[in-house]
Amino acid sequence: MSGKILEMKNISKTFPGVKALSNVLLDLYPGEVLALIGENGAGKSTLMKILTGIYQKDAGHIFYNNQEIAPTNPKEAQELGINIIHQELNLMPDLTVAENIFIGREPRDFLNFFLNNKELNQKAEALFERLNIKLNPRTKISKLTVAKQQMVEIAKALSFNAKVLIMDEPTAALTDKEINTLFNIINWLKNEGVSIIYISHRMEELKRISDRITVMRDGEYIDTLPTETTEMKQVVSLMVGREIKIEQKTSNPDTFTETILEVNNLNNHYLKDVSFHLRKGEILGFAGLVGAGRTEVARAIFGADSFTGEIIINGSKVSIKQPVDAVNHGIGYLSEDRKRYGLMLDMTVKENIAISSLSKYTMASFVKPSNIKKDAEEYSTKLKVKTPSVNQRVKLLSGGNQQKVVIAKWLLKNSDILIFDEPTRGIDVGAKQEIYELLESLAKEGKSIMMISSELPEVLRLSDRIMVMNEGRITGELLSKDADQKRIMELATKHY
Amino acid sequence: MSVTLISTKTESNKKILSSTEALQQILAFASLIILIIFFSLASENFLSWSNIEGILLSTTVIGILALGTTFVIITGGIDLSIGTGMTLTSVMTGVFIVFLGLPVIMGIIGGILMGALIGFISGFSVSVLKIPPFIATLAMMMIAEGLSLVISGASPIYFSDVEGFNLIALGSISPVLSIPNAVLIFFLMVIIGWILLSKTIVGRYTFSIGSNEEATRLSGINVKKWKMIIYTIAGCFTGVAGVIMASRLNSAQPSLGMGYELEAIAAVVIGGTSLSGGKGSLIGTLIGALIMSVLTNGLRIMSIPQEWQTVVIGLVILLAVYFDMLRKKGE
Amino acid sequence: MSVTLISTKTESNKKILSSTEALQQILAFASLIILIIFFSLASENFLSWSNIEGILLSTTVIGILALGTTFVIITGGIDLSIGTGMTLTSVMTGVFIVFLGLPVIMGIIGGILMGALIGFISGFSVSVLKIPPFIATLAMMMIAEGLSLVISGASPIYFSDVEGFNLIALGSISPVLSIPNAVLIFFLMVIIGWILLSKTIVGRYTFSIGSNEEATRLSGINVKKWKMIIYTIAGCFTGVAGVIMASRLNSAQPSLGMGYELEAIAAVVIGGTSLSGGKGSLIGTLIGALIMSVLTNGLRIMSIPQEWQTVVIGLVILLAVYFDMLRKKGE
Amino acid sequence: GGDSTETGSNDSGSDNTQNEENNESSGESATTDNEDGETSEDKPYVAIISKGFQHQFWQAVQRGAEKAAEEFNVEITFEGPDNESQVDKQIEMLQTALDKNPDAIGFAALDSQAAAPLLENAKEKDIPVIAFDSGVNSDIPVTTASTDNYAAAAEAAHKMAELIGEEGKVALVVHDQVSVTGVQRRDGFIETMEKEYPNIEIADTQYGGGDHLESTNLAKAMMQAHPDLAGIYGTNEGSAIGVVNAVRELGKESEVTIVGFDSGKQQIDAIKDGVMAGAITQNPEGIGYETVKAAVDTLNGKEVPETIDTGFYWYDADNIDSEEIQAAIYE
Ligand SMILES: Nc1ncnc2c1ncn2[C@@H]1O[C@H](COP(=O)(O)OP(=O)(O)OP(=O)(O)O)[C@@H](O)[C@H]1O
Ligand SMILES: Nc1ncnc2c1ncn2[C@@H]1O[C@H](COP(=O)(O)OP(=O)(O)OP(=O)(O)O)[C@@H](O)[C@H]1O
Ligand SMILES: [Mg+2]
Ligand SMILES: [Mg+2]
Repeated sequence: MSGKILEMKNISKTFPGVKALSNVLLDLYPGEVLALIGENGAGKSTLMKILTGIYQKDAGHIFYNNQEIAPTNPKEAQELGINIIHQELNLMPDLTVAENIFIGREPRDFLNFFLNNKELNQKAEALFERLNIKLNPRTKISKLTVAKQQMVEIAKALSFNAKVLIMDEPTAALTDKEINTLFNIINWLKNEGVSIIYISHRMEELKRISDRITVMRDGEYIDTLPTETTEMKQVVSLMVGREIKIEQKTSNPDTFTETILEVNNLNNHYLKDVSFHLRKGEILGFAGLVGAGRTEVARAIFGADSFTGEIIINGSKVSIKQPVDAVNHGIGYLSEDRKRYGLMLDMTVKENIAISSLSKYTMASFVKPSNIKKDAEEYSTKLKVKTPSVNQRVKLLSGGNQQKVVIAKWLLKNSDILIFDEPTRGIDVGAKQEIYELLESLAKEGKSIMMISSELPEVLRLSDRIMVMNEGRITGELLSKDADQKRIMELATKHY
Repeated sequence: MSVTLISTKTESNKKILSSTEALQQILAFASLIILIIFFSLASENFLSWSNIEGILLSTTVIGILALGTTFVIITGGIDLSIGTGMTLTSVMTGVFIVFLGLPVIMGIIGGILMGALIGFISGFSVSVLKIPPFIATLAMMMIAEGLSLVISGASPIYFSDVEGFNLIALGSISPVLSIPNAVLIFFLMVIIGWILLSKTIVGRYTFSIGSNEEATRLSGINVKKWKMIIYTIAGCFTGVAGVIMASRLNSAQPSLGMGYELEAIAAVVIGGTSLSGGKGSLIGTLIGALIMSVLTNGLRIMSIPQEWQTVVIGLVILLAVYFDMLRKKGE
Repeated sequence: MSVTLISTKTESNKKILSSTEALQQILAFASLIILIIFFSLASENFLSWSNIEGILLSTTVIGILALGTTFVIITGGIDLSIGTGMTLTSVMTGVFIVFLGLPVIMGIIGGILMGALIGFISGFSVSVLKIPPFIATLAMMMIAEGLSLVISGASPIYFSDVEGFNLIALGSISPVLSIPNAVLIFFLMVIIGWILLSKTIVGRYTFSIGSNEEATRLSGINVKKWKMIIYTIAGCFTGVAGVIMASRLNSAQPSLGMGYELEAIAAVVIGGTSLSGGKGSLIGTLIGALIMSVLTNGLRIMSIPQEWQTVVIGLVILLAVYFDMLRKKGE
Repeated sequence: GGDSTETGSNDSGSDNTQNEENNESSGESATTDNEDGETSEDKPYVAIISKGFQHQFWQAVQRGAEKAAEEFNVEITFEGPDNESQVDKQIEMLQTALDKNPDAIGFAALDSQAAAPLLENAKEKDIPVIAFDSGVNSDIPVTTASTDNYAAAAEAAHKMAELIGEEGKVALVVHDQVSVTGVQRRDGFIETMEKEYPNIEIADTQYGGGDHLESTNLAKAMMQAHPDLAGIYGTNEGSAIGVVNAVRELGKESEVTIVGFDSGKQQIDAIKDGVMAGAITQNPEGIGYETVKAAVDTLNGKEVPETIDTGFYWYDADNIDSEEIQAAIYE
């Protein structure tokens, strides 16, 4: 087992109704970055949770420094030097940044019982300095944006002096700037001899950061390839079992004539005079850096947050005070955090899909479940939701499939104006492609789409027109034919 | 191909699912059966028809309260006002019928509406004023307690002169076995509640709100409105319980009711409804309420000293919920 | 560049934060002051030293219970067993001192340990058996109620023959103003609790668990262990309350205690601690408990009829929590 | 004559067998005398439903009943609800008792009207009912062994008036606002004062639920509101002790005349210490004793008088050691 720091052999795991892993292999050398990729639900997170003691394996062996280990809880793994940044944020919102990072390892005064907050904050500041992150250790997590929370997670994992560090989609909520910071950190860690398992759906990152790529599909190990000598196309086809090609959008702006949504002078605690319009059949992209205010615009239009300003739908001014008003005016909203704002996790796929459209299935307030099931099955098949049945609880689906359930909800509702906030966050390339095609076909059917994304290639790939935001204002508008990454970035950093 | 795969999976999963659910109900039911068997062996009087009737009758009030509060608990809320709220509805029934001389049926409707009003106010405090349910309904509990005394002048209102009032609960319209009406009404309320919860849009939203309130709101559901409706429905159940209580005692007793909420909530939880919302069933609540009253009755009929009765009931609640947890974990 | 942006935002945020927090405490305190001013205008006797002493003394038992339960509530739990648990601790103090003839100090320690044991069992049920706190402590409430009666033989245990026992609560070691010891002990418990909650590791984990239990667990904290510790600490507070209660009444009254838990929880929530966990303070609880007892005392001194007192207290709870919500929303 | 099987119950053969089995399984609470297992089949069984069981007063009634049970060789069970507002709980206890097919029932109704249907039921089953403590407003009970609470309270008023020189302000701490005993003990006092002592003013009436601590706090508040109170009357043990504590805590022993009700160690001590002027006692053991005795007599076909006045006594430092009083009070 020469030189390997970690070796996982024939790992299997079954959840009720789902065989999540079968005979999966994985090995890791000191100081390397191993990319672990696979479609949604391939079992990546599950494998890592087994490695870190959160789940117990059904079969197989784990060797760490040539010794067999079987961690039964996260602490044991941490003590061995194995640390993980989870796909889902795992922070205590009411505690401060420093308190979160050093939870369980607080600097203490006498009796090992009293806290030393001064030292705590100093340690955090030192850590941030070392990692070159700018964060105030005394801020409560609940006051931070998702992106900054993700940075806290990363800082926390790095504070452990781990020998093996697992990053489960660390960049899903980050923009380029922070991704760069992260990659610098990763390179620095590699030099320190730390091994990293890196999970991501962003193919372009793998080339930049990884040494080898392990591909999984449907709970099985497929292959491991050296990054340098491998074509990304090849990886993708291993992953999805077929070829996929990414195109570039070329659309004719004159095809859209009918304005369906007009937003004038939207203002609230963060937004400043946001005005734009959306036309029938158009995909309007929203680009910007973290905290640019795109989500705020979406939430305001949808009635989730309060605002002042004018919203005109189909030529008439409408009053939107709460989401139900927006939905009644034909707006659907897919939020950037599906677990918190999009899904009833304990409920079934079909119940989630139908929740917004229940009146369709109701006679004198009695619900007809058979029709719901039929339609839910139709949409989940159409979107290729990977689930044993529409009766499965959404909680048990993988991230990407959960996202598809939310999309299905609005398709079933037949909303004319669809707001997609980071629609492909945490979704694998195969599924991404499907979602792109879906958005396009929706636009073709005459739906109007407002699409927020932090991935510039995605914005460029899909948008007929692009609005760029910074600091709560719209800083520019680009037609697809004029747009490229550089021009977007210029507008995204433009100040007033 | 993948479609075929999905559909086969669907079939098998459905079976698994429904059998687990069935198992759960069977297990809850099993505890009840075990208790019944135990007590019938311990005392011959336990299974006498008149004792069974007594058990059923003693389940009615707490049972109906528990049914209503099941809705609230499934939304992730809690209702502490049901005990004294019930008292207030029975006092109001007394006011309508005895003080104002309205016809009995008007009094009953008035009492139920009073319950609805209490529920509505709780619902309003919870959804519009955003006061946490525990505290909103705790305040409502105190307000209802005080108002019952104020309105009744702190003395019972007797229905002795109101012909037939007693029969609402204790008469029997059932042709066989002379089951008291109160019991029939209880079963009727189980059915009404069950239909509401599993067949109507109210039920869907009840579960949905309990499962993820914010996501429900962002799905375009008017959560405020539906929460008020749900609390109001629970209030109607409280009202029915109040009327039955009044009829059974042939009087409105203004100082009753405190503590009933905890018994009712215990019944709901024993019945498998989760206090964190999103999960629950009225059949479970029915079984939970029966477990509570069988237990109380059985211990009494065995002449277990009263202080030990309390201890035993406490332990049984712990055990019942513990096994329920185990079961859910195994799921 | 964007980095600079972030850090400036953070700074300003910090200032806003601390001033909002200060505002919050000031506002809670303000309600108390308003009540005090109102009652002193309404009745001349309200501000007499002996009435103030009376108010403080009447705050002690509920106040200490509320302090302990603040810990539990910050973890996102609830403790319904504190009322009857307190009774059980005072009964055990009686058993130790009167029945077994142990020295007073041993009896006191024994009583507090009994409280710790009750808390530990609740904590065990909640964390190891995974029973929801509401139901685990509801069961514990019943068990403690029954056991108090069983152990005491359903009759009070008198400390009349135990010299000085009464002085634990009612004597005064304070050189000035002769503040009763019970009040001093209460303030001591506020300080101990405050240190525990804000200066020690226990406090940190209390907030952490309440803020996100799963994340705390995934951070390698032994959540089960710490929850048991936290419930046990709350139990110690219950024990202290029990001893004070026994000393003040110079007897252990086995049938008291039911309902005290709701008053204590109301005090905690009025003090701004959130029932959903993660947020709270003991100074808030102190103010909350004072609001409750000032209100009760003031209404009594104004000779408001009892039934209206209940209504008014209910309304005040609603209002207090509503304004607290508004405040938090404004944050 | 404890061996009589002629209970008047028409199907006595099988019933008695059942009773016997009951009692075997419940040995603890029944007063059994099982030296000769076979003869226990002949022992009549009297189920006693009281108004409470936790309080001293009811414990004393139970002792009296047990004494008689031993003397007349019958078996008894004794139970009652937690507090005097739980009319429906008592009804359920009565129902369960009826299902045990006892030979006789002793019953202290919280509300006679509410119990009427069950008393009819008892009559149909030919189970004789002995009312005790307060009258049952019905012609079904064969006799009533009770205290006239109204007259007793009037006596308390006379004594109070005498002690304070027939002028000044007095206040009442009442244990319950709604229950018959609470109301009679309040009204008997107030109405006597109003009718016969024009110079005495009733300054305040408050309700402490019989809770010692609560009563202490409210009596203190009362004295703050009315610093010139000449006397306070507490309507049961907990209330009276509350008043004693309050007066002690305020150091007003020499200013305020306390009149109590019922007995218990603390009242007895307070009287001996001179803090309490005196109290009314009923004869609880006598009530229990007479109830069982009347049941036995009825079963034996003896005439029993229509009412058995168990009487009440005024006791104070002068007569407390007399035999008559010692027989009526309990520690
Ligand atoms: N606790 C669980 N209970 C049941 N099934 C589960 C559970 N956790 C995961 N699964 C299932 O196991 C499979 C693997 O899920 P996993 O989260 O490991 O996928 P993933 O590769 O991380 O996907 P993604 O890229 O979407 O995060 C999925 O089908 C998922 O639905
Ligand atoms: N409730 C709030 N109170 C105060 N500030 C807020 C609130 N919500 C968001 N913000 C701030 O508003 C800014 C805009 O956030 P928003 O989420 O709209 O940005 P975004 O462009 O969608 O970026 P991303 O979602 O990628 O973080 C952020 O800086 C955030 O800190
Ligand atoms: Mg994953
Ligand atoms: Mg966003």
